[in-house]
Amino acid sequence: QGTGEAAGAAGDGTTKTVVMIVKQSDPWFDDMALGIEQLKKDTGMNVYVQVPASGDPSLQISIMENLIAQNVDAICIVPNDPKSLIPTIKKARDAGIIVVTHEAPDIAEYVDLDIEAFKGEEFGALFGEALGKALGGKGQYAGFVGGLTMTTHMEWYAAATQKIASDYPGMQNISKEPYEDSNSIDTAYSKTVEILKAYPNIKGFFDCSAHGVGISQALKDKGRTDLKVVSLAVPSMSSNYIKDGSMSTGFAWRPADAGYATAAAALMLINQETIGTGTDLHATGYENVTREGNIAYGFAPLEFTPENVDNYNF
Amino acid sequence: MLKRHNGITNTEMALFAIILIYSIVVGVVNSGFFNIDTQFDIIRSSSYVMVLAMGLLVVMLSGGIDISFMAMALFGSYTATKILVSTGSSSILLAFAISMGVGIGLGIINALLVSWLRLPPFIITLGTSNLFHGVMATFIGAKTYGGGRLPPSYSNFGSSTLFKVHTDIGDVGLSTSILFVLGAVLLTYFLIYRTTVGRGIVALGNSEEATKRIGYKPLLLRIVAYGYMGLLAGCAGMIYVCQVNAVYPDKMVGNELMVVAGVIIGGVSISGGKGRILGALLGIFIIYLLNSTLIFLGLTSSWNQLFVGAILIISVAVTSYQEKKKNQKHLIFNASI
Amino acid sequence: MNEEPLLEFKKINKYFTGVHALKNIDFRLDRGSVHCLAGENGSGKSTLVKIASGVYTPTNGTISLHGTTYEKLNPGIAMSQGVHVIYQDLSLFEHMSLAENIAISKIHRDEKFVRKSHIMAIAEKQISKIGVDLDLHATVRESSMGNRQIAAICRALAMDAKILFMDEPTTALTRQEVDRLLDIVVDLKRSGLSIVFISHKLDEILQVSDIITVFRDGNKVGDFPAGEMTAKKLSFYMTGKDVAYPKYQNSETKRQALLQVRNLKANKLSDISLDVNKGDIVGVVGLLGSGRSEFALSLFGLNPAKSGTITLNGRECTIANAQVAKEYGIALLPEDRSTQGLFLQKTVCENISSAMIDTLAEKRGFFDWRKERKIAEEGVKSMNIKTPSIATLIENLSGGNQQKAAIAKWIRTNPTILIMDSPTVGIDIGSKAEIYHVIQNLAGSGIGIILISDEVEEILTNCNKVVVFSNGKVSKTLSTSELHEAGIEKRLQELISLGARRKQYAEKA
Amino acid sequence: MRYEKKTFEKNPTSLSCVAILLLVVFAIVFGRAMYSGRNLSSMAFQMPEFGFVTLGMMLAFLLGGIDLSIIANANLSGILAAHVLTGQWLPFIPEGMKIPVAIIGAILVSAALGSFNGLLITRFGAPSLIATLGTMTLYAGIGMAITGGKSIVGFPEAFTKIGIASIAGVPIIFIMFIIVAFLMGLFLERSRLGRKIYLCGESPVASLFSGIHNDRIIFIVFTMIGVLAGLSGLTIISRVNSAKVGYGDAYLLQSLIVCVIGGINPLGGRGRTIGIVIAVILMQMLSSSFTIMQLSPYATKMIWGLMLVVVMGLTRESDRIRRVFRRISEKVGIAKKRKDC
Ligand SMILES: Nc1ncnc2c1ncn2[C@@H]1O[C@H](COP(=O)(O)OP(=O)(O)OP(=O)(O)O)[C@@H](O)[C@H]1O
Ligand SMILES: Nc1ncnc2c1ncn2[C@@H]1O[C@H](COP(=O)(O)OP(=O)(O)OP(=O)(O)O)[C@@H](O)[C@H]1O
Ligand SMILES: [Mg+2]
Ligand SMILES: [Mg+2]
Repeated sequence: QGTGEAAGAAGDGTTKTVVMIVKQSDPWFDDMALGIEQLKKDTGMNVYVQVPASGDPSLQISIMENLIAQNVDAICIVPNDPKSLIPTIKKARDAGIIVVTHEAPDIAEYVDLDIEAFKGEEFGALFGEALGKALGGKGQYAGFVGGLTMTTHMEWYAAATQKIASDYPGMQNISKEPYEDSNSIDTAYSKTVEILKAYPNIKGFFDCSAHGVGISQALKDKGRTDLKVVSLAVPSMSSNYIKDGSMSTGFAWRPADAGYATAAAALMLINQETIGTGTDLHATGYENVTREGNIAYGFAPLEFTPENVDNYNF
Repeated sequence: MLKRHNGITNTEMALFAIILIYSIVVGVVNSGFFNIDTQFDIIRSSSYVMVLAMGLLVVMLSGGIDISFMAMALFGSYTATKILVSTGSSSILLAFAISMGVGIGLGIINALLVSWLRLPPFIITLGTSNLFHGVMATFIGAKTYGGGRLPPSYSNFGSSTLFKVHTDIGDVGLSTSILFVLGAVLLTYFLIYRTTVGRGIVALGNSEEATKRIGYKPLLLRIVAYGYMGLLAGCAGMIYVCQVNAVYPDKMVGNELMVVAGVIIGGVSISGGKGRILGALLGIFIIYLLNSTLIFLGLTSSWNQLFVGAILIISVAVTSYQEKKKNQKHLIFNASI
Repeated sequence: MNEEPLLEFKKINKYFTGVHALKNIDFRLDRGSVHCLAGENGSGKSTLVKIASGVYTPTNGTISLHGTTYEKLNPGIAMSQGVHVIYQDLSLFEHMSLAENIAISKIHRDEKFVRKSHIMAIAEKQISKIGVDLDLHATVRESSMGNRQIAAICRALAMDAKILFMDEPTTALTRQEVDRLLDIVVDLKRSGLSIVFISHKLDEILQVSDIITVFRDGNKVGDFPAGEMTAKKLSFYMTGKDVAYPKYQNSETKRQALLQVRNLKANKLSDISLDVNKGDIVGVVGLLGSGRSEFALSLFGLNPAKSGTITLNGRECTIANAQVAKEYGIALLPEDRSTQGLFLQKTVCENISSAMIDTLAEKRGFFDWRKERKIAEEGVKSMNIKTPSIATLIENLSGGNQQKAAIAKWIRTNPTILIMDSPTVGIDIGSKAEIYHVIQNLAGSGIGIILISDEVEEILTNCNKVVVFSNGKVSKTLSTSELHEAGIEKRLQELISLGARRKQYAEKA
Repeated sequence: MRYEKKTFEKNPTSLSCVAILLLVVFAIVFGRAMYSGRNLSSMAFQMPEFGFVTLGMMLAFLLGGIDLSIIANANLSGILAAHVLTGQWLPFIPEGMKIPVAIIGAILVSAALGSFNGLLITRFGAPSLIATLGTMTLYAGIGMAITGGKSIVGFPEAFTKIGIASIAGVPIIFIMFIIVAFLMGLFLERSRLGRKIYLCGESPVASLFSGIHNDRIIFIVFTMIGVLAGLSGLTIISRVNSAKVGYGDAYLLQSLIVCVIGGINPLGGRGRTIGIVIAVILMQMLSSSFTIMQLSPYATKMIWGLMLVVVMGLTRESDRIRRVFRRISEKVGIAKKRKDC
């Protein structure tokens, strides 16, 4: 759970409303909602989550428009398509609403603050490093993202392939573009099966979406557990695969902490506290953030191992 | 001079031709396509949709349509999983039974609404699809069950095979799910060709008034047809869940129209009373074939949809044009747009 | 006659919202007889059938069947008591084979499971019983109207029918097929069945029935033994007045050609040539499937010609679609009134204006409501359409009035050529007379008319020229003088059935 | 199966009754939260992009067809316009001309995409349901191939202004929507082509036999749907300042629901534009109220489904309900009279 004690107690004593808009309903954002609830308990402020029905960016915009009309104090958002939100964010800020984003570094200049669990390229490089190590620096590999439209995934993908290209020159990416798993396990599964056929010499995969378990499952079914998989991972879905080794490494950051930190930052901004390098957002990994421009980076990557994966509950 | 029923229809011939030509093209580009495991993999990934297609075929023969099957499949498999997880049971049979039972119940709701409202079932089941999904997530649960929380029998079943062959690219196995497809095909064949009720369903799709006049009860026939759809949806939902080894509260729904497209491409009439099992299977097969051969053709993800859309339009155009020419020859004028 | 009747109605009344469809009807049906019901459109014949088959429940009165008295029946009881109905629309299943159409009721009643061999056995037994030859594998869609009719009869026989109601079974048949059907009816009667036969064609009624019950406006006029009845008397009982069909003569002295068709070839047609002069009513006869409707559709642009020429008012023209046809002044009153001719769920007004929307514009280009209403009102008046108002939905009108509205729709466009495909099918003799009157007046005013009909009498009454079709070709053209010869009726029948024989040869070969 | 078309006849009036009732309920339950100037204007900003789509769907419904490709069309033409606006395509166009070229280009492209649907339906005889299902995939696929799925950003300032500007507090795009809806209503009910659309939708066969050029009408209507999709696409990209595949996918099913609620008969030939305008407004108010109530997305989905079923049920039973009401009011009337005596 969120670790901090009361973050940013209300300056003037009135109850502030902070709304977190997540991308969609799934275990990841369910966990994030836990963080938000924790913050609500810790501060007594009106902090709650709004969940769009699907990943369609228009739904986030429409929720945001409605919230602007309701005159809330701050909106936190994990954008599906950051750029499409820019005009609405402008509108919100013109109306005096604080806007804090998470996972949207590329539109940081338009918001009050963007909170990142880490620098994208650093996180992406972890994938590359892990896969490189697992393969011993040799062989063909393929990379997946959830969707080509997902900026963060694309950033990690780029960083990972770059890392491999520079540190493990013996490895070849089989495709110029990442494969899409459409954020679904069965797509990851069937794409993997096809790749196995089209590129029989492939040695490893990495997936920037949490659906890499589909790859592991496919390899298990094909009896190809000699291949390596590195993926973003959610313990509730991936623990089995991490424990039996069909997924070599799982990476993540804790959504509850990220949600807590993002909303806590929004509360601090409402109270006109400044957030700079060294500020404590009262969540694990965000005790000592680094501020660069409008982005506050924590350092909160998680690496799951067969030993530690059961300690997490999201 | 007259076509007999057990022959093969023009539409099916056209589909075979498309599949053949396409397969040759893919095979020339990448000979890996002709490996037996490619077929096995298409069978595995399409099997739950094939099962759904059989249910949809029966509903469409009755002169209706049902686009709530994904919601029913989700509702059934989610409920079953939730019950299994909370009781600690790991019986896959129980899960199937619950899922199919729920499916039948929801299917009957569809049947009652369609009979009562007398509006196009497309719109009605669009409503119930939203309704079912909403009710499930609001009242039953909206949490995801990942592989770590599911009974191991799920993944054991999902990755079980009838037999395995070891090849240089790995083990190749024919998924057990093919038994379900075969079962659904046989059951559907039996239902629509060998039972009086089934003939009544086909008759209903031809003419409701005439069916009433020879003593059938349309409501009953609809309950059988939509209930059967629900039953197969429940079954398909479990197949999917086991193969994926995870239960999400929001997967499956949203893919309905592709299945409908497949069945219609297979020559099943949207106005009812006409359609064959083989056609429906071929239609679905084409869509899966397209979706799962892109990598063979070396296409990257961003070309995926463009490609599938283009082929889809070609097959729609070819099959519709055949029908149109036939109608023109017999001077039958199209009564729907 | 003191034998107990099979079916007896006592003091039956039936009200629909606002309509008193049957008024105190007594009716009895004896074993082994053919009982005809006659009466104008809407006089309550079909309602009586539906009460006997349990589809409608009478408002009051009793029904006895085989000696048991019922307040009301339901289709289940009626069927189990051997009451079967062949409805006007036949109630067949389009995409199913004839065999299955025949067997389905019996199988539904007796079995849970279906075997193809069983279906064939049932169907074969029935067709051999009535001694006809059918392609049992053909779907209904692929079968001719006559064969469909026979399949419907076989279906009822397969159910061990004791009482068979046939609601206008002959409307879509030509003379040959009608004769075949009437023969079957007589055979069935001999084998002990009782048959209730409804038709608007008096000659058929007189030919086949033992007893005739006449209805007028929901009242029973009386039961009459067929032997004592003549066509003239019957039509008087039905309408309350003497109905006489005026015989048409072309009074145009100059022969001004309106339409010349030469060597027309199209889908199902070949080598058609035909002339329509000013004031002509050209009759087109032939068997079902002889291509008459296809020819009509060709002229109207819905079955475009592949070769040959069509000359209208001296100008050669290509008719590629219905809109062009309309512009050239060709109008078609289609065969199927309810789906092709009318928008059943639109108002009388919208229906009448539907063929001339393009001309209904006011100065600013908007649709002209006032003009539309005026046209519709004129149409209703000139055609004598009985309707509460022009805002009534057309499906609420009687068949005859619907047909008059369909004619009004085309007359308002001032056509040069009006093609009428079976304009009096299912229409009572009163309305028929009115429609004949209209047809002849139109011809008199200079419109060329092509009249497609299965009734020789209708053709002889209205036409001054006749073309006989067979197998998609013109097999014979009869001039005005030939039509005045004695014995022409018989000769025309023969000409038509010649086609039948030729067709049989062609099919055998 | 024979569907009942007649039941839809009186829908606009009963719909307006429901609408007024809901307005009152909203006023009581949410009070200022719903009727604050801010909320009203926020709703007015959100409505047009969805409204255009729904007007398009209405046209398809009037013909007894359906168009599933509207959203994909809107996004594709938006993407093309975006390429022009950002100067990625046709860079030689002078700065001042970019906006008009983009707008006209987008409308032309969307019309072409719409008419391609028309072509499939008329030339190849494909049922609109599957023809547009195919083009939906194709158009989204073209958009995907062009953009690789990324958003296109960086439009000229003046263009984004269109999406956020208002006159006297009323958003320009909302005014545009009302104008388009008004013209559409006028077109459908007062023009000759409009009348033909109703007839063709009622019964394509009878309309063919009335010498109405069905194919031409279907083609024109689907082209018009395309234009409306284009308008929607332009509204979207100007409002969100970016263009992307998949934006507004959720509108597709919603527009079907709104058409039914707005009294457009899916079997063709029935329904009025005013019904759609009322239904679009209702839909927007409902979705605002869902946000105010913090409903989960699934609850929202459930309510939409329930509403669709209930509206269809009410329409189906409208005659019976009316009769019950009459009986009740008669009884009340009699009771009153007795009291008077
Ligand atoms: N279901 C119904 N609802 C309301 N009125 C009806 C219904 N069925 C028939 N009627 C009315 O009852 C009357 C008798 O109709 P019926 O169909 O029995 O006439 P008919 O003698 O069979 O005429 P036709 O020769 O045209 O077949 C008509 O006025 C008709 O409009
Ligand atoms: N083999 C067939 N397949 C499909 N429809 C058919 C077939 N034969 C006939 N029909 C249709 O059935 C209807 C009745 O056809 P039929 O051939 O008996 O008469 P027709 O074509 O109208 O000719 P005519 O007017 O000369 O009697 C027509 O609409 C025709 O198009
Ligand atoms: Mg009748
Ligand atoms: Mg004919």
